[in-house]
Amino acid sequence: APSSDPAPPTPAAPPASAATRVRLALNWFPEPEFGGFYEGVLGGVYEQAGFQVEIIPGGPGAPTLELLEAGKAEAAITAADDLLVKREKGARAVAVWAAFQLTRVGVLARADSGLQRIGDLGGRPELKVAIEVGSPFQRWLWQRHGWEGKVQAVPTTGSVAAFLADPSLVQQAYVTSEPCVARARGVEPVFLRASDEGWNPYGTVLAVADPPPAWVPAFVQATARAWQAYVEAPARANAELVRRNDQLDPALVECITQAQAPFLTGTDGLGAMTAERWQQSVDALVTVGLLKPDASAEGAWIVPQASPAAP
Amino acid sequence: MDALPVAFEEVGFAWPAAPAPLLRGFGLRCPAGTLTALVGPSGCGKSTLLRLAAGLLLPQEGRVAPGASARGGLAMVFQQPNLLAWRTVADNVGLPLELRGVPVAARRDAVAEALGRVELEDVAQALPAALSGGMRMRVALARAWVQAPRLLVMDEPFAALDALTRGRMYDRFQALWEQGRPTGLLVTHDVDEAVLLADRVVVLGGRPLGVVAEVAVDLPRPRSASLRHEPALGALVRQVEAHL
Amino acid sequence: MDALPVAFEEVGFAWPAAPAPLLRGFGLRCPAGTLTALVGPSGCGKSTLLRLAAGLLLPQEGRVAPGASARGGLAMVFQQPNLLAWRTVADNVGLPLELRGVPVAARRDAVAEALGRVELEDVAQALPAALSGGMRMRVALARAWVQAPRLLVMDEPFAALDALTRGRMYDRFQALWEQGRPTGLLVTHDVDEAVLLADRVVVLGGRPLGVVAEVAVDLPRPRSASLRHEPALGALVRQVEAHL
Amino acid sequence: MIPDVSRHPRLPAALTALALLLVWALVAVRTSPLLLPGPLAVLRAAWSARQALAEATLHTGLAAGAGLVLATGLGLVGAVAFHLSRTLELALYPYALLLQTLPIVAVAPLLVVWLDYGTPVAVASAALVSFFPVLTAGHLGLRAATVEQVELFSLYGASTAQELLLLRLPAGLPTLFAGLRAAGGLAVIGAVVGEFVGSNGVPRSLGYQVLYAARTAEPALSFAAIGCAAALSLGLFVVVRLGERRLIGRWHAAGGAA
Amino acid sequence: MIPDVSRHPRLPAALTALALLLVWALVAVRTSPLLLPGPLAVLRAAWSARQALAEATLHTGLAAGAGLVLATGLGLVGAVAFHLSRTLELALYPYALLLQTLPIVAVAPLLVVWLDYGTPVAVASAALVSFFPVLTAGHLGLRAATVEQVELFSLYGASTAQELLLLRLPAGLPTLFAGLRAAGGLAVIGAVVGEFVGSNGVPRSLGYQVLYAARTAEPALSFAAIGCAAALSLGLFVVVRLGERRLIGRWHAAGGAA
Ligand SMILES: Nc1ncnc2c1ncn2[C@@H]1O[C@H](COP(=O)(O)OP(=O)(O)OP(=O)(O)O)[C@@H](O)[C@H]1O
Ligand SMILES: Nc1ncnc2c1ncn2[C@@H]1O[C@H](COP(=O)(O)OP(=O)(O)OP(=O)(O)O)[C@@H](O)[C@H]1O
Ligand SMILES: [Mg+2]
Ligand SMILES: [Mg+2]
Repeated sequence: APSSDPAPPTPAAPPASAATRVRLALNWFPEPEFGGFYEGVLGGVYEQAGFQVEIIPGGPGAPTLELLEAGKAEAAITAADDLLVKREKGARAVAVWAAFQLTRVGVLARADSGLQRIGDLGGRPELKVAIEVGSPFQRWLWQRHGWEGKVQAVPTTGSVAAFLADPSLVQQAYVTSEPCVARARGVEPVFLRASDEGWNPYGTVLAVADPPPAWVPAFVQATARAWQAYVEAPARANAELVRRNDQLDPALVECITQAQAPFLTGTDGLGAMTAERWQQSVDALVTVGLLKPDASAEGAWIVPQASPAAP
Repeated sequence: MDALPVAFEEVGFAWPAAPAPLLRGFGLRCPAGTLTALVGPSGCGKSTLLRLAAGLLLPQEGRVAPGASARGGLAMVFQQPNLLAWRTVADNVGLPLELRGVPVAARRDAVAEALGRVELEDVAQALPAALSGGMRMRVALARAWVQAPRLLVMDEPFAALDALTRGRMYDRFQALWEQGRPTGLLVTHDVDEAVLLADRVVVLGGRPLGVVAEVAVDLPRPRSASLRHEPALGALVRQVEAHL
Repeated sequence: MDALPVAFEEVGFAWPAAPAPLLRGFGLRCPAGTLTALVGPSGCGKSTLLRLAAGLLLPQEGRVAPGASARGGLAMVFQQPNLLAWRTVADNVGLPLELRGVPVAARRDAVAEALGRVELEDVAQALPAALSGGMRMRVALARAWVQAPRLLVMDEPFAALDALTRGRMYDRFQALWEQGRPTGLLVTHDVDEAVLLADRVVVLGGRPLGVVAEVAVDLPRPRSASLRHEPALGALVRQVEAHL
Repeated sequence: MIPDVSRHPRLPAALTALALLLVWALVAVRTSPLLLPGPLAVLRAAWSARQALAEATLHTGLAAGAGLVLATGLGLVGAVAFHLSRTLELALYPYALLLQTLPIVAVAPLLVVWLDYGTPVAVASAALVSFFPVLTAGHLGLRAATVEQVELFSLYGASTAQELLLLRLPAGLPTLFAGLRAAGGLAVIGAVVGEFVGSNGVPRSLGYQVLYAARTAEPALSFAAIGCAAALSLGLFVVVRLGERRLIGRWHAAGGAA
Repeated sequence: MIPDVSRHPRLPAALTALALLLVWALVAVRTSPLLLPGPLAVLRAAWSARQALAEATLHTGLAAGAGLVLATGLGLVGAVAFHLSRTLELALYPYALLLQTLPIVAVAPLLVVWLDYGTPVAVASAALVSFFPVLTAGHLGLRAATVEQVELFSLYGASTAQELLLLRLPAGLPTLFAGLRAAGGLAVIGAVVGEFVGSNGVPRSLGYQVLYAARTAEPALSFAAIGCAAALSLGLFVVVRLGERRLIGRWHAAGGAA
């Protein structure tokens, strides 16, 4: 299986004669977790690489792979587990790059709760866990820890409000979201990483049609450069995000940017995808019964090669 | 129960948005237990007078007796049959009794008797939609006659009936009338009918409405429909018609 | 346009859920341009006959002319005024013309004339709810008279009117009648009225319904309302009443 | 050889169902199965999850039915109250409208806190959504009696209760039932959306099934669950129609009589 | 000194508003401000986001209005079609009901893919939700004319179009407007829920505002946005009432005449 080091910041490829139009469908609101893509547009990285990129912001339930499928987008952001499950259902999409090395998913608890990791919840029957009941993550946790009937799951409401109001609640969360909101609202949280429990599918995967069009390698390279630039200097993209949404105040953006930094690079470095990680995700999904036992990660992801000459 | 006298005193009334008031300083008295027939041109205000007497409209000036105080002791035949479409004929007739809380069994007997009077026993279980115009009007008659009212107000009750049926209804009505002797107000366009049934015929006309003439009818009761061809009655009819 | 003859041939008709058929082998002919008055007891089936003649009901057996083929050349006065509550009096009267696509200006003139005939010019812009019962019926008359029909069907059109207004309506109706000479069917409970207006009085009765008697009226036209007291008319009236 | 519609009143609906299935299958073939699974896939999914779906349908149906009953009761009480007091009507009618405007999705978290997870939220949200159509229809229906009919009742000294029960209510039934027809479907969707938020993780509700299927990228199952919800609406609709036919069929079809 | 209601018809509603605010404030004091912010907090949030809210309200209002207009048009066309063809009615009416049953939240992704993000999804979902009440009310309204009125028209050789336009439609307006009253509020909620999914991350819609306020745990702003949605419903309701008064006020209040 191919494996790759983080894409090196190689010099820009010669710009294509006519700009290639790429509509990039995001699976959430425009927030720092997509900072690199905005930086790519604002900083001209995509333009230099010959791409005219149009970012389609999303929200809850944004059907990004479906937009890809319907030809309404050329590139889509999705999660690795989502991609794997949908590929088995016939989706013709393939992952070509991963922004976050550690999944942003985890559990939000109060700093004074004494919880160190998600597994500690097993001994705390007084706590309720607000979580997307039935989601792969929830099933994985309950199955792995044998929590069925022991730990009480309640539905999430998509807001951290209940968590703030109810000390007996811990909540499924994204590191790029709830912890910062909770802190801003005056509750000091602790974020317990899902990756520590063996649940670690790539969370923000760039997917394109399968088989990938010829422009993909150049696009991936440009993306990698854009993200590198963002990690080094997030100010410009962040300012744009704040400009676009006046509910997103600069302090919150700043907090999210800091919180997400370690998750972006992880141990493998920005943008990397490894066979071990993909296989681990497949195994987890097989364990919770979302993939057939004989499923494999083969073909779900590639490291695009521009030409035999490319690194 | 005693009959209720009817009295209009200096009554003023105007319909909303009407150019001129219909009544101004209108006066009329009907002693308890007498039957007064009201005749007058179409649209002069007869139905409005009946509504005032029954308390369904309030005068803007003056006093009307009994008005709303007669509730429960009043029966009225409207100019249209005014039946409830979702009730059978029998249930329509029984309505006034039902509203007074008369028990079912007593009601059933009274309804059967009233329907017999208007010759509609056969259609007791039919809905109003399945009746002819005259049949509907007879249901309305039965509904007004099913109880013994202290004041009986009827707005052209026999107009939709053929001469023979009408004649039989006259007889039934008079029998009923003699039993309870309520006060009666009868609007009719048929002067023969007015003279045959009433103690007094009041000719109405003009705007504002006024009493043009009053003709007392002193024929002996009971008066059969065949009396219609008697000269005494004919003379009274011509007397009334002279004022129309 | 020519008047349409009316013919019932061996007609059978029963209302749904009725215990017995209303008509069985019923026959009646009314030559074009004649006016036939139909009299008979309440509920015997007169309105049903009119509906059949106008094609609003279809016979279950036999043939009825003109039936539905008369559409557009037909005018009818229903037993109830049957006005459209959301239209002014003038717009109610103008409806038949509007449906035929008569231009607004011509319509306005015709409506004004028709309203004049029934003495309701003053309330042209009122809604039906603000009219008295007799006024509503006159609106219905004006609506039927506003056009020159080939067949004119009227179900107790004058029953809600006082004697004087009725007399004037008789005159207006006869003038109109002489102008166009349509075929006419007139249901009435007033035998005087039947004899005064019609060329022939048909007495109906029985179940199934049958023609009890026919009385030809050969009085000269035009016949004024005062003719009512003439002996010739009185004799005919008694002749009809003998069959009722 | 066109069959007579009046003899086979169910035929057109059945034919349409067939036609819709065909169109669906055709569109589905040209669309990604992720977006629009074909009828066969949905049937297969429904069959393999039949027990869960049946249970969920029952569960959601009860919630929707309870919500509808609640909404009908409250709507009628409201309509009667507004009828009896113009002041009350002026004071509250505008706010009744607001109840319907609250996006359940946004309010459900509050309901969860006040009512606890699970069925109560579903019932409340079903009732919330279907309340206003019943209120409006009831309100209008109570004014359906003619002026003369009202006069008749006041003439005979009818009490307010008698006027309501014997005149206004029966005269208003046709209008009321029009409101109930719309309210039935709304109650189902209200219950389902309430269950989105308040399902408490117990897979015994259609809301959960729809959501769960979406989470695990099982559009076929999602459609199957939606199909069950649709069947529920149809069921409520049929119940309303039966009630309608029983209560007013005889006289309302007859066109009334003055 | 009770003021006369008939002279001050707006007074009761204003007093109720005050009372509701008071109750709200009292309940809010006893609840966490995160779950139920007090009226003042909501007002403050609304004021500080006034520009975004105003823009969003306009945006959502247009979507809801467009959806309602679409639903009214289609609903009327459907009602007329069903009226003209019993076969069509039997074939399609049950399925019209299904349109209303689809949980918008579950269908919105499909709409997004078919119609593109943003306003089209909001309009479609508003129309989808408000279609059935209009259809049902129209369907019933078209049968409101009396048998004798229909006879009158057929007698005078009225064409089908004339019968519809001059008789059935005016006679059915009171019923139709009852449906429209309910449909107005539904259209707003339909638009808001459509915007939840289809907002395209552009903060110019109430759906986005409600959702994003939840996301950033700003319940006061969420309530402010819901308040704007409520105001929109009220606005649509008032528009419908004005239309009603204009079109049928004069004769319908009069109680009709045979
Ligand atoms: N829509 C209907 N459904 C069922 N039966 C009806 C219907 N209309 C009339 N009938 C019945 O048909 C018979 C004749 O009715 P029709 O209206 O023709 O009488 P009519 O001679 O006009 O009486 P009237 O002088 O009282 O108006 C009556 O017995 C009546 O009960
Ligand atoms: N609801 C109403 N609103 C406004 N005006 C009305 C109303 N009812 C009746 N009128 C008017 O009041 C006048 C009298 O009407 P009323 O019904 O009392 O006459 P009437 O004497 O009974 O006539 P008819 O013999 O034709 O029944 C008429 O000019 C009529 O236009
Ligand atoms: Mg009158
Ligand atoms: Mg008749």
